[in-house]
Amino acid sequence: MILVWLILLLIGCGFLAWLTGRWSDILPRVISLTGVFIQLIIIVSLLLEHKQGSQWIISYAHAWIPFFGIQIKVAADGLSLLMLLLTSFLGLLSILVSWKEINKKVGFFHFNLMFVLAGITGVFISLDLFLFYFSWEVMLIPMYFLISIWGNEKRTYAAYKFFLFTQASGLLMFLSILGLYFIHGHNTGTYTFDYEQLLGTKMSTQTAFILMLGFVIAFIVKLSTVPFHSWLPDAHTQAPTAGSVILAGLLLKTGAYGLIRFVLPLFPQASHQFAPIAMTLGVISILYGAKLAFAQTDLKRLIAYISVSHMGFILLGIYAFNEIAMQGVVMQMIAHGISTGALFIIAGALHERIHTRDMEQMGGLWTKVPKMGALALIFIMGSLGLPGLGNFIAEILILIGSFFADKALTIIATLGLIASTIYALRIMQKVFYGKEEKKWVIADLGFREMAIMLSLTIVIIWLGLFPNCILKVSKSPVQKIIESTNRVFDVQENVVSQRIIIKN
Amino acid sequence: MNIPVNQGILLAAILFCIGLVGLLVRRDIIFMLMSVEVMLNAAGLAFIVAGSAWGQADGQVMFIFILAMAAAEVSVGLALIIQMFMKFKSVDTNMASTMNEQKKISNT
Amino acid sequence: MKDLLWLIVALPFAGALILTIFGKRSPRLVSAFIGVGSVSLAAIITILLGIGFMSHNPTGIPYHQLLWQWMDVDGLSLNIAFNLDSVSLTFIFVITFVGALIHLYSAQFMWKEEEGFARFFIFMNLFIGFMLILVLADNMLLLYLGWEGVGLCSYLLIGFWYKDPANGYAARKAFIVTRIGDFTMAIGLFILFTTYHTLNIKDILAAAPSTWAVGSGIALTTALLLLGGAIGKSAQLPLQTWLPDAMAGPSPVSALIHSATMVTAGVYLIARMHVLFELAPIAQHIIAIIGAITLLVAGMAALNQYDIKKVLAYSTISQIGYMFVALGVGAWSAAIFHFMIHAFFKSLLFLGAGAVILVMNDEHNMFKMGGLWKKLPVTFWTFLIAASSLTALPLLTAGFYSKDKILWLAYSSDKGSVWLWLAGLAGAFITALYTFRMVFITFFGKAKMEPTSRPGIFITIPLIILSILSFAGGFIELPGDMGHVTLLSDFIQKTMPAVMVQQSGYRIELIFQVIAAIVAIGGVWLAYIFYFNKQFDPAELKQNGLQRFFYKGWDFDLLYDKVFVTPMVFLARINKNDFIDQFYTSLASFTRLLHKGLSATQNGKLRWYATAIAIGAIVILTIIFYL
Amino acid sequence: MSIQDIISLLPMILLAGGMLLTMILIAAKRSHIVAFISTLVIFTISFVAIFFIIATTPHLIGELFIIDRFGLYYQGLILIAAFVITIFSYISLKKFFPNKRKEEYYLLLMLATLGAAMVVISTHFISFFVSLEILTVSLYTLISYYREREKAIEAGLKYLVLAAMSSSFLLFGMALIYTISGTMSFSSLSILSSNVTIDATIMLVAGIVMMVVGIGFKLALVPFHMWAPDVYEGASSPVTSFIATVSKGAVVAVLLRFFIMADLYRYEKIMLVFTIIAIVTMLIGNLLALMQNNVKRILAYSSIAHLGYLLVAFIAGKAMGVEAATFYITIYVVTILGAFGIITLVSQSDNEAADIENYKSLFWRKPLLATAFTVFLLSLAGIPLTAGFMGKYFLLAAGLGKGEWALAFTLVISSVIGLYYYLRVIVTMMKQDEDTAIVGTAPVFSVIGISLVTILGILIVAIGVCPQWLVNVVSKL
Repeated sequence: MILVWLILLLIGCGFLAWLTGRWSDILPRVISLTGVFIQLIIIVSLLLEHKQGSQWIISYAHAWIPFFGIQIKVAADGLSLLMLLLTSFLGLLSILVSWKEINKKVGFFHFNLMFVLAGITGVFISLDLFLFYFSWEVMLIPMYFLISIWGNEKRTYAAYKFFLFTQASGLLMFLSILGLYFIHGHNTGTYTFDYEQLLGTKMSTQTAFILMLGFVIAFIVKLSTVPFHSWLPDAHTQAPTAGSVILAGLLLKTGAYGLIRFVLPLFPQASHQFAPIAMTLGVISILYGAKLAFAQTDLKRLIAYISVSHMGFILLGIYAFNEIAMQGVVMQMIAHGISTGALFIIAGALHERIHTRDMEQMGGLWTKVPKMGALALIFIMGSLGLPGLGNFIAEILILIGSFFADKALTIIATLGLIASTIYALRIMQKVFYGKEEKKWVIADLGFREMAIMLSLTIVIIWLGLFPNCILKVSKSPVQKIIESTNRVFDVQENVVSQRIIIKN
Repeated sequence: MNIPVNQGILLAAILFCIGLVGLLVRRDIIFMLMSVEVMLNAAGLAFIVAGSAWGQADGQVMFIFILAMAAAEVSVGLALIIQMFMKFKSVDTNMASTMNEQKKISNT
Repeated sequence: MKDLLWLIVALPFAGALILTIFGKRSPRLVSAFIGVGSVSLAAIITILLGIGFMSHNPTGIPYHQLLWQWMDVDGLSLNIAFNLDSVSLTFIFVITFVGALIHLYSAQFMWKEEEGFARFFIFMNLFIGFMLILVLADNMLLLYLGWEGVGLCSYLLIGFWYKDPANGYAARKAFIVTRIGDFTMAIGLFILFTTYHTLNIKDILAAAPSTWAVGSGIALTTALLLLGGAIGKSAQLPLQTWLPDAMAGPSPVSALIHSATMVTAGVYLIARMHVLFELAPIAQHIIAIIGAITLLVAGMAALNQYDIKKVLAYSTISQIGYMFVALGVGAWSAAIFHFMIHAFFKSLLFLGAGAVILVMNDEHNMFKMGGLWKKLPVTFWTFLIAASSLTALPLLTAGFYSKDKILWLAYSSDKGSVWLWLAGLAGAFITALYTFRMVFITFFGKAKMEPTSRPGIFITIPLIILSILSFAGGFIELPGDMGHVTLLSDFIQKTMPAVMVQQSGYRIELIFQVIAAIVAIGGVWLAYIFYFNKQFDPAELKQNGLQRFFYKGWDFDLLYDKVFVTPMVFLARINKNDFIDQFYTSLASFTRLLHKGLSATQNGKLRWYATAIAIGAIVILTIIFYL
Repeated sequence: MSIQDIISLLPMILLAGGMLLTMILIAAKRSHIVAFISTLVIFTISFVAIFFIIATTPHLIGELFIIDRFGLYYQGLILIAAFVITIFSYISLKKFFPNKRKEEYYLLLMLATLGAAMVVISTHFISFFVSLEILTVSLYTLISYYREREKAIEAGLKYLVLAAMSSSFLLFGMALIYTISGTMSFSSLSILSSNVTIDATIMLVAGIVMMVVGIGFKLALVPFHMWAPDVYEGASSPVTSFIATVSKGAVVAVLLRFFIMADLYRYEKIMLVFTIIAIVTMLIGNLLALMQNNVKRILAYSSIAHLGYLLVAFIAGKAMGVEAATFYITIYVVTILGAFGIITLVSQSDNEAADIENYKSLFWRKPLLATAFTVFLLSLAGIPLTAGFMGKYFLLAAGLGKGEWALAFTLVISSVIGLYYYLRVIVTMMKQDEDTAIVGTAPVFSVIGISLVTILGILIVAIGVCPQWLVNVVSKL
């Protein structure tokens, strides 16, 4: 029940913010800030009392549309709790970030923000596929508004692109969900969207593969895997800072989460068939994203392509089907959320000050804004996978894990380390090093921004030095998913199962 | 004397087609209305034939209703034609085509 | 005492942290005090620790200290833990001690940096910390952490004067080129883990001989992959191009990072994983060959430089080449010995050069200096000592003993060969030549410009200390025929196997030493003929094509630029807004086209509408009848 | 004709009687408000009457009519729609219509409603035809009621000629069927076909197809859709919404009844025809609307597309199709009523706020209206939290339950295309510039209208969040 309250809390705060927005600009901010903060506290407390190994910590089910066997079934395990933690943390930051940036229609802005967060929370906890799809779609509209109202110059176009891409792919997934629903219904006679009942539905290989494709497309579009990535640069570039943070930090992760939580357990065999393609796509995204990132001159666009590259790692890791890689994926989801979020915040701060994202016009800013420079440096190093920061743990785990699965692809993927160095250092060079192109007169980070950035810094370093805190939590869910994916498979083909068993 | 059903239906069909063609070829609204009347009556004829073939009254009943409906339609139609003539100063239907997609296509 | 090991690593980081927080506000004096103090404290602890280590366990059992568990995922369980044995002890001694001296030096050298002063010490401290982690790490991943960390610091310090884009470029180049090496090294780690299911160095080394046959392909592959990393860091062929550019950084940085410590990390890595390399003899030969070629190539390049620091940079490359030769022939202790001595005299050379450059207000070109020997006596004499040590002038200098050991073993060890020895010998000759070319041009001849000031006390003290070391440092290890002192090699051999000497015998060894000595002195003499008190007008120094080729470091940059950089930039440019996006845009415009086409049917004509209905009806009827 | 028959026809009788009463009232004294009130009252009464006769369902009246829950549900829907439309008509008339001759409008409205209400319970060609014509003929006049506007006249003429044409198709089809079967009641059609010859079957099918042409015209299915945009644009918003909701709803109902009672699902060819029509309709409807700038035309095209969606459920047939179609048409009616209501409210000149520009920055001028409109548009686009999503889900479920993957797929693709133009309207409302003049409507009606629209919006969201109750109602028909 507590989980349902989380969502209701956010929605409630959203409406409240909208209403109060009519009278004051401060009230909505305060309200939504408190709302998310409460959520954060609840989640942290849940994390603390959550014992390892226990599967579903809190599970709540209630009939919604019995006629179709649709129910409101929510539950959380370590994985979802971590995701929720990330959600509330980034949510908090995004509210703080937009404290000064958003001045018009503040109420409505926070209404949308809250709704996005609510939708994401729903995605992370729903165990009923209908409910899952419902929340999956619910995030889109408010996100669309965030981009198209408070975005930058080309916001309308970007918003369309974002919406059409995600909606089209989402509907395909919906078809797959319905297909699964009916197949299960025909087999067993009970028509239900319940995740746990749909697990292990018997169906022919072809059908399984096609249905899985429906899911996978929706998820890898969200994950912005090449060749479905082209919505992302526009959306990220045009969105307001808070929007970019949430897009990069959370929305992309819903795709990864969907793959882990739904695709692998629901279609183990099909996933194994799909693995080579998926891993190849992942590798392509890593390198292609890096290459495009290198080519950009628009700072936010560059960061966006960095996300494409990093999401490639996630895809690679998920389809390696072993615990190391999967743990790496979990780390990557969190670390990327933090580091890219931070980069976007910095880009936003710069944009606020000098009103351009064009890196050609920046340069030599270190003298002007040393604090910003130093913090930027940390997160740039994070995104090029410097050891000691969270991203390194993630990437190394993913690479080691996938090395068991596919040596050649992993080696190519490792080239990403070099590529990332090239584009990441380019930011440093263009923005903070070199001669000053223009004589900007700008202030360094203020107290609020420093607070945000420092919290992020601490988190990313903490992730780098004490990753075990995270890994411990996500251990049991990951193990469960992995072995449920591989168990089914071992009986079918031994050859491939050899490939995925690590210790022999 | 009785007419084989098929021929009666055939006749009705021919009438129907004549009406249809008339409707399609004429631009004059009045003639168009007349052609529609022809089509309606073709249907009516078909009903009559079928009714007599089955030896039921339903055919004729239907025909009467058709007549009534046609009458109503014509009355409204003529009223409209008058209005049209006042507005467009013509009974040519092509004159009355102010609403169309030309020039409405946005370039966004 | 041992339990303070973590403190050695923690101190520099602590200093860096404090400086990060308070550095901006606090005056330079405080920053300097924190920076120098933290590192010196670390150095003192190291020395105490070292004494303890040597006295209390004669067998040299490595000391292991576990701080906390880093990660533990399905067999991949790693700790943040340090491992102290004789090798790492030698290294951390050099790192902290030389590091402390250089910090002291920098305190005065960087004084004129208003805003960057604190920043400089932050980076330097970070560097020391990471370097210590690298050396002390007990597992490969932690080593990798330090490895990357020092790379970062080198990047930051090369680009310390970030306002000049050229420096930024040099910094990027250094980072990226070394990163290429790290890439192969990472793959090496993957293979190691997939084979041994651990990354703990000790376990790997223990398990390796039983798992892999000598000369087996997988062993060779792994060894070569690790070697790639070493090459990148130690600026050996073909990845040496970054080091000369790295001279863009301040001189203390060049002294600490690009001569004494970081660039020798590759040497450390190979020495550390020696078991793997012994399993792959081919790899070892390759190391030796790479070293030999590198030392020649770099020597020739050094011979044609104007920039005093560039000369030193190339000389560093070639000296590390010597170390690689030593590693290649399995003379581990010799390599480490040379590393240590080299650390002393090369950092001294850099510091001296730095002092000269400082007082000649940032003039790098030797040919614009001259006649400085009586103007800057201290600098001159210390520089001279270092130079002669680099030249390996016989009997007195430390360089002689370390280099001679390598030369001798290059020939005499079981993996050695006469060719390696010849290469080394030629290298020694070139070394002597370019070293004294530098000395003569810089300090003798007619003075072309006046030093603006005298180097201060904090600059001279480190110079003197280092000169003593690079003079006397050699006596801890004397060849068999003269005294046969083997303090260091005994100490090292507590952790590492001794070198297999194939043909020994003092007579042969003596002959070799004499030859080496003659060569060195010959080099100096030649330099004397060519460069002593000659008039050089920096304006019209013309070089023939070959010299130009050497001057440009054998045009490696050009090659790489043509082969790698240009194509990549081109690719990036042509596909800036990527073609995949075009596909979706065309899809959209196609739909628009459909819309336009369909809209044409809505022409408002009643007749057309009626026709449409009729046609529709007819079509449907045909479907019914003929389908 | 038994007393029971009378009782079960009560709603219709009330409507007819009430209409006469109103006529007399008007004859006695021309007063807009009075006519308006009486209309409302009559609709309310006959709506209430429905609940009295639910108990006695199903009740057959000869072969002509059947009063069953299904029919009554649709009658209720129609009456509610008519009720709402009446209110909006009042506002619109008040705003734009010259002071004379407002009252007859309500008579025509009631007549059309009566026709629609009869259509949904008719089970015989004759009753079907007659009631349909009652509906249609009164629609001609309603469309061109604002006769000062030449667009209205043009629309009226177009609708008249084409409707007449289509009804002649309908009739001829009926005639053919009658010729073969010798019966005109739906139910008895289901019995034959075993004993008829092949070419007779062909003729029968041809007849059915010609009827489909007539019905397809009323539902504006491609290729019989072309009248829709012009008529929607020409007629005043309330009338347009009447066409879009009441007449279409009624025809959908009778279509379902006809195909199920006469069990025409057994003719694969006809189902094939419907499949093709459905696919084409979904795609073309949405494509036509893609870059349209006239909101009323957008809604016209979108209604074309939506009827296409609805066909998916219709084709699915007995299984879940009827429920799905009913559920969907209900939601569609509510949404369209709201949308046109808003157009009425926003309009300020007598050629209505059709151009998309009139909605620029509406969101900052009239947040409530704009929000409601956004809700309706999103519901049309089928986005979660709105009823439209549940409706679309129901359709897909029905279609896939029958294994109609092609249709489902087309539905998905076309609704993605459709998304674009709904979003365009929304974006226009979100535009920032405040320069557009503030819209002012007469306070009282605007209050009524706005509250009405708000209620509809809330209803949409309510169904979108917890549709169970509606599902229950529909599934018990």
